[in-house]
Amino acid sequence: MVSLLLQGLALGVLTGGLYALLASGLSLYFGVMRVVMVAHPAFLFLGAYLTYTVHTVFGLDPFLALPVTVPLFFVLGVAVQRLLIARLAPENLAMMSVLLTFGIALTIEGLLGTFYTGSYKSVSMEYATRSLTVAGVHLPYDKIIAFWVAAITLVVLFAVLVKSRFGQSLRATIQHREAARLVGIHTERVAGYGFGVGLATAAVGGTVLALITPFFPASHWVWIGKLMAIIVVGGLGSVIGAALAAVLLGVVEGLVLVTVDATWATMMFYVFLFLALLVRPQGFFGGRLAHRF
Amino acid sequence: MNTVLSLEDVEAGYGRAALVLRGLTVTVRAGEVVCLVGPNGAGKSTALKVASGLLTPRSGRVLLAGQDVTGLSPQRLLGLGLSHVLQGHSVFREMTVAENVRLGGFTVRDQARLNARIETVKELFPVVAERWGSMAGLLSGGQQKQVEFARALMLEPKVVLLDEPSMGLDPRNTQVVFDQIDLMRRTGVAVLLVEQNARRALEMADVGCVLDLGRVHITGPARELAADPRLGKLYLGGAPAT
Amino acid sequence: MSDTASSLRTEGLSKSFGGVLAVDGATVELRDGKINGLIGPNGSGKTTFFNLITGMIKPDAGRVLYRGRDITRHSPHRIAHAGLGRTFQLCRIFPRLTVLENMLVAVRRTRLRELLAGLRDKGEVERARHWLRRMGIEHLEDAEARDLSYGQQKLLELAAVLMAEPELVLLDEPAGGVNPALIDRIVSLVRDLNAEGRTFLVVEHNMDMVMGMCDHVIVFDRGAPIAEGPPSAVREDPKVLEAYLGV
Amino acid sequence: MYAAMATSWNLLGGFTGYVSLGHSAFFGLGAYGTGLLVVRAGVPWVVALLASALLVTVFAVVVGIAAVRVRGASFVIVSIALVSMMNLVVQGWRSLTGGSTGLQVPSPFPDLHRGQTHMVFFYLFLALLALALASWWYVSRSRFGAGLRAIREDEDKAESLGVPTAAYKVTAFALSALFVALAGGLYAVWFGSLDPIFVFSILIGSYMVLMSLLGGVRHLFGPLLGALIVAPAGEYFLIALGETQIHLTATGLVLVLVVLFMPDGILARLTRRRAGPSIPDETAEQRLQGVAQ
Amino acid sequence: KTDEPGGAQTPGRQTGPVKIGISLPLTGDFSEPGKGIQEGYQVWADQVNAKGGLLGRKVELIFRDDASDPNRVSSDYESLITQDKVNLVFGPFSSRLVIPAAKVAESYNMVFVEPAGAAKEVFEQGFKRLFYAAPAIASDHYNYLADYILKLPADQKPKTAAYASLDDPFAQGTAYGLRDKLAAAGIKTVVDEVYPPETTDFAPIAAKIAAAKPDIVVGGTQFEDSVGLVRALQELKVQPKLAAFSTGPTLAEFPAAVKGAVEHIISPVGWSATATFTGNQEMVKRYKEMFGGEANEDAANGYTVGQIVEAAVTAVKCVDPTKECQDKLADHIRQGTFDTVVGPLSFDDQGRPEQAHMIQQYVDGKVQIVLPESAKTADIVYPKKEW
Ligand SMILES: Nc1ncnc2c1ncn2[C@@H]1O[C@H](COP(=O)(O)OP(=O)(O)OP(=O)(O)O)[C@@H](O)[C@H]1O
Ligand SMILES: Nc1ncnc2c1ncn2[C@@H]1O[C@H](COP(=O)(O)OP(=O)(O)OP(=O)(O)O)[C@@H](O)[C@H]1O
Ligand SMILES: CC(C)C[C@H](N)C(=O)O
Ligand SMILES: [Mg+2]
Ligand SMILES: [Mg+2]
Repeated sequence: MVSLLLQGLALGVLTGGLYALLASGLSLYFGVMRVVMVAHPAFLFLGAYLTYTVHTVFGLDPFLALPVTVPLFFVLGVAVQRLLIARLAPENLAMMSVLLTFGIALTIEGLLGTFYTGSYKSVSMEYATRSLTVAGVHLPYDKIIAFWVAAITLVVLFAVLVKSRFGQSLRATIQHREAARLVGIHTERVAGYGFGVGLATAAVGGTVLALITPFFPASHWVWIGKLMAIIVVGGLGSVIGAALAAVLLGVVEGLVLVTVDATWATMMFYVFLFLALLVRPQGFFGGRLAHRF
Repeated sequence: MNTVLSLEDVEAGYGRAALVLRGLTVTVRAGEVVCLVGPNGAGKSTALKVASGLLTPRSGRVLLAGQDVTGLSPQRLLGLGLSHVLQGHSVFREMTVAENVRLGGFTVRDQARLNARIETVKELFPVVAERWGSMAGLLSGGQQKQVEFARALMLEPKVVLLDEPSMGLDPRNTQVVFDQIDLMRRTGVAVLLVEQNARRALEMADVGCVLDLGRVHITGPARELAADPRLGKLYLGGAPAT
Repeated sequence: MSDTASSLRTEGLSKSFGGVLAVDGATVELRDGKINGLIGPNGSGKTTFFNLITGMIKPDAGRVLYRGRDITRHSPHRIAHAGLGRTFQLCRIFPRLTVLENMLVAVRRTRLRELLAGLRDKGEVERARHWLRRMGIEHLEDAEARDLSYGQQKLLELAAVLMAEPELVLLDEPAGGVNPALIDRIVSLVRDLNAEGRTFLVVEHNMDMVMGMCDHVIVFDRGAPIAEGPPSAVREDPKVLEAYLGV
Repeated sequence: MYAAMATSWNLLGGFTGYVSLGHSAFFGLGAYGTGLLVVRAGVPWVVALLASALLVTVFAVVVGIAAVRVRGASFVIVSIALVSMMNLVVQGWRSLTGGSTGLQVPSPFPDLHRGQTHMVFFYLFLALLALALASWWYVSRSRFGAGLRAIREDEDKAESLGVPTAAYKVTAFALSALFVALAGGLYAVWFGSLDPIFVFSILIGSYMVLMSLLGGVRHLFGPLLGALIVAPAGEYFLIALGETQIHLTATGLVLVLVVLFMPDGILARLTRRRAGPSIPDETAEQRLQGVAQ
Repeated sequence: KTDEPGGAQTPGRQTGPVKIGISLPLTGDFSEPGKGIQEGYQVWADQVNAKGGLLGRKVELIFRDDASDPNRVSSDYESLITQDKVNLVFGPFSSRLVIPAAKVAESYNMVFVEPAGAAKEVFEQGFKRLFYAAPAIASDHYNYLADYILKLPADQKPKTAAYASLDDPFAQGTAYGLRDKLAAAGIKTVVDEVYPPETTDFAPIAAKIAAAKPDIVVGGTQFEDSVGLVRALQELKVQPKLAAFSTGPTLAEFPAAVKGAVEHIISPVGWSATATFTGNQEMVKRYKEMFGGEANEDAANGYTVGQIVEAAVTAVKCVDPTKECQDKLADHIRQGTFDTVVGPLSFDDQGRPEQAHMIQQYVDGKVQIVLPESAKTADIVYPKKEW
């Protein structure tokens, strides 16, 4: 029993790392742009499919797809922001963005279904099925890889947001667009790049996802609820909060899975969501901003 | 004195709605404070937005230091020495005071110069120094205004547009702001000021313009305007009864 | 509790945000039926004080008593029903509702019958028009509120607050950003309303207005009153001179 | 049926501006509630329908108390979570609900043949639509409705004017849930088979939103019009583009276009009386006088 | 009731083509198998028409796409029957869609032979005209495997078993069918997990199984989860003597998805490309001509539906949508035995087929039929090699 719990805990931490990566983009859009990006998981799977293509057509390691997909997604993000999001009226941006991105998600799903058909695809690498055994606890390599990729991406992301000139101008743009223009920031460009960075995380996330789970065009629906729950629990818009919440929920899920069952484990996400709302509507780690939006 | 900033026969409005500015002409010279007064909704703020490039006029021209800058982006105008403090609150709420002020010098790459400016600004506005690490959005209304002011002065601008800078400021801070304006004038900066605290503003300004419905109705030396009884009744309010 | 003519009393009201003590043990008593002024330097906690009184934020300590009743921690709408009305420092109206609808939102009681009553209840509309007329904006009743000029919006906000027939009206910088001619009008309105028996508490930085209009002035510094009295006295108080007037 | 649901949705969305993608939760609960009462308790279907709608309303009040504490984007997320959660509960609670096998509800009119049954239900849905429309109309004219609109514009301000915002929001939430639950219950007896995955689908919820938005959320007949357009359009895409998943893309793109170009809906487009501000232009002289008075 | 469809037969219609209405999930969750079934139907229609049609009339298939949506599947059949006035209907894919579809067919008195509604619930609805055109219902899929296991000598016989199943009537049905038989024979159930379709991470389930160290592992799976489970079991170093999964391993993508771990995985299968049952080789050949690829189980099931209906129609000599004719067809199907590409089929009163699925196993990377003895192409390997 103890070893089972340990195993659940270890897996939870690793999975939580992945969740953190997947949720970080969402948190970013919201934190810096007040956009609820329902299409994020759809982009994740678009990334997964591209990885699949690179892997099957060129026979490359999935991670070698990143130099292609990351810039591609960045550009895509810039385009989505500049061409679509930027046209929304600011008064009800949060609401309208949900619907807009919902439309985008459907569009992507439809396109994936058309080009790749509805069947399952998966990318499996030899190293992805082996595992490291520490003190009787098995740590699958694919999860370890996912965890580290997630961690590195998050650290880079965070550094960019907090420290770089770009991060500063991004935040300034969100908070007061006119004032940002008046200090010399190219606000449209910056907002576009911000979105691009968010989508770039989806490219990384997609690759990792492709490696550890099979997928089909409608797979993204499953993730919306989970990721949304994570970012609310973490405090909307807080990238760090989302990361912490992701690990927390990953662990809870893992433990509940090994002790109770899968239905309850998934349910934990929503239980925590409602708990978070009742106890701290701004999220466990959220700032003051949360409940204003 | 040479003209630094001028709006010539500007027509402008928002979206497809009716015009707000209908043929506005205003001129500001170096070392001069021009004060725009007028009722709420007259188009004063709109005039400043046109001048700083936030809003592109539908017709007319904007000249900065003799150069036609109509339609240029605020970023470009900033480079040409123009600075604009918006009406209301425009601090970056979720950033610290420090970050706000630093962003004022966003276009400055020279760290030493930036740091020197920061010191100067901190001296001018003690609150800024005191609350250096706080989130700007948590400051009181008046404190935020001072942060904005500090931010705008980071670049040592040659032309400053101020939109109701004293709004919400307590008397002491209002004095600080007016002293600053005076200081800028003396160092040769041109100031285009919008104020509802009209009597006070006209007292210190060089030129006054009465703006209503998108046009300048009366222009003249500020002190004379202040004394104009007709104007007093319509725009400046009666002397407060005691 | 004394049975003095006090409509509103606060006792040791405190609120801190993170490290900042915004309101620090403020004990204040308003003069009933008078125009009370509240002045103080930027950041001295005036707006926070308003928010505490009206229940928009919950105090860390202290009590708010209205007509002897403890209303601390009541929800804002209950406090509004008790007879307190307020305006906001940065004028807040409902931008996409018409001027008349803005007026009709104000609710005094929550009896079911009233709620279900038609919006265009004759009596209510008449009352709304009455207030709009007094503000001089009755010709705008069908305009969407966002299309009004800032000054007109300020008047609308005040009118809507008055719709609920509050006994105590809290105004946060009614003159801020308002053109001087309009300030005169607001001053005379406040005077008239006061003559009709309404108590006022006005936060304002426009000294001419405060000194000219108020019967009683309270001076805040660092979250607590440092002086109070009639305008003439307050103006001479050295503490006030030092903390606020800055001369 | 869709028209009735969209109109019900609009009782919440149109007035308060709270966009709920989760109304299919109430649809599903209404359906399952009715179905279970008929199947397990042997209650006559009319009674079951009303009883379950009532239960759902009570449930909505409880959920509403938690859900309306958060605004804007968080609310959307919570509503999505609600659907996923209900889906899990119904699937997981196999002994009561039949889990993923679904629930089979006997037809209430075994003697009528199908065409006639359809007619009966057509009129029932029509009646429900009429009821929902009437409620919307009534609310829109009441002070309650004015309060709800005020909440949409500025919640804190409304509160300070004495509007008990929390109670209002929960009431609107519950009211709109009531109608959706009725629709769900009718669906259960009409259609006969309930499958958790389809009954608790975010797509149904988002169709309600799409219809309302397309038609115009501020108009009585907006959602109805939207439903009349969206439902056949969906069919059309399916038939015209069939075979592949491109029809999803088409639906997605329509959603994107609506959000971008007609955020206020078709009716708002058609009925817009004026382009500019609603205030007549005054002349300078009038203004001067106005100020001087 | 004269407005009943088909009630007023005009002589002209009896000479037109035989219209067969079918709704299938061509898009949405079940789109892959849905397409397979469609191809099976098409191959059948093509061959029937080449032979001169049904009762001398050409067969015309009318397809609708229900997008895997049960609302749509019923309105599709509704309109096929009332608007298109089809002579016959064939079933859709998946138990989830079969039930609502059968309801409609039943209320119009149409015979409803379906290729893919295997869950036991399908047959508990009191349908009188529904028949499942495959060897066995879900809970009987593993019957041959159960027999095999129970006949093993005591020292080889597994003592413990772990079950993990997707929350889906069909997938669960298969796993529980086996579980109940083994449990009755004293093989202990040490893990019995049900996971919702949203599940993407199988490691914790595998961890539970690992902790219980079962002798055999049985998965009631579809595709995605079968892959996920295999990988997770591998990672957590669970090494059972036997691993069986429903559906997943029968799909062509499976070996690529799990790589080497595929070896010796077992699953029930209702059809084999190499079997020599009536018409099977012709079907395989024609399929290749028409669609290029290899036929699969789904296509075979579709084809089977055609074969059964064809036999019935030929026997009773009518294809009208009238109650009399459809009743005759139903009675015939209920009583007869039909030679099909999946072998001879007969049905009980609820429409359940009374045969059993074969058991396939990956041996040296190839799919082989290992049970029953009579149909086997290779010997079953037990215990399996480690993955
Ligand atoms: N962003 C905007 N979109 C549409 N209309 C606007 C916008 N900003 C201002 N207006 C309108 O333009 C007119 C002039 O506004 P402006 O802000 O220039 O007035 P102002 O003179 O600065 O008034 P105040 O003294 O109240 O600040 C007003 O009628 C206002 O409603
Ligand atoms: N929500 C908040 N979170 C954190 N700090 C706050 C918050 N609101 C106010 N403060 C702090 O509380 C103090 C008092 O603010 P308040 O707005 O009450 O001042 P004020 O007297 O109204 O000033 P002003 O005259 O400038 O409007 C300020 O230092 C401010 O930074
Ligand atoms: C054998 C399979 C085709 C059965 C199908 N998966 C069902 O749900 O019934
Ligand atoms: Mg202005
Ligand atoms: Mg204040």
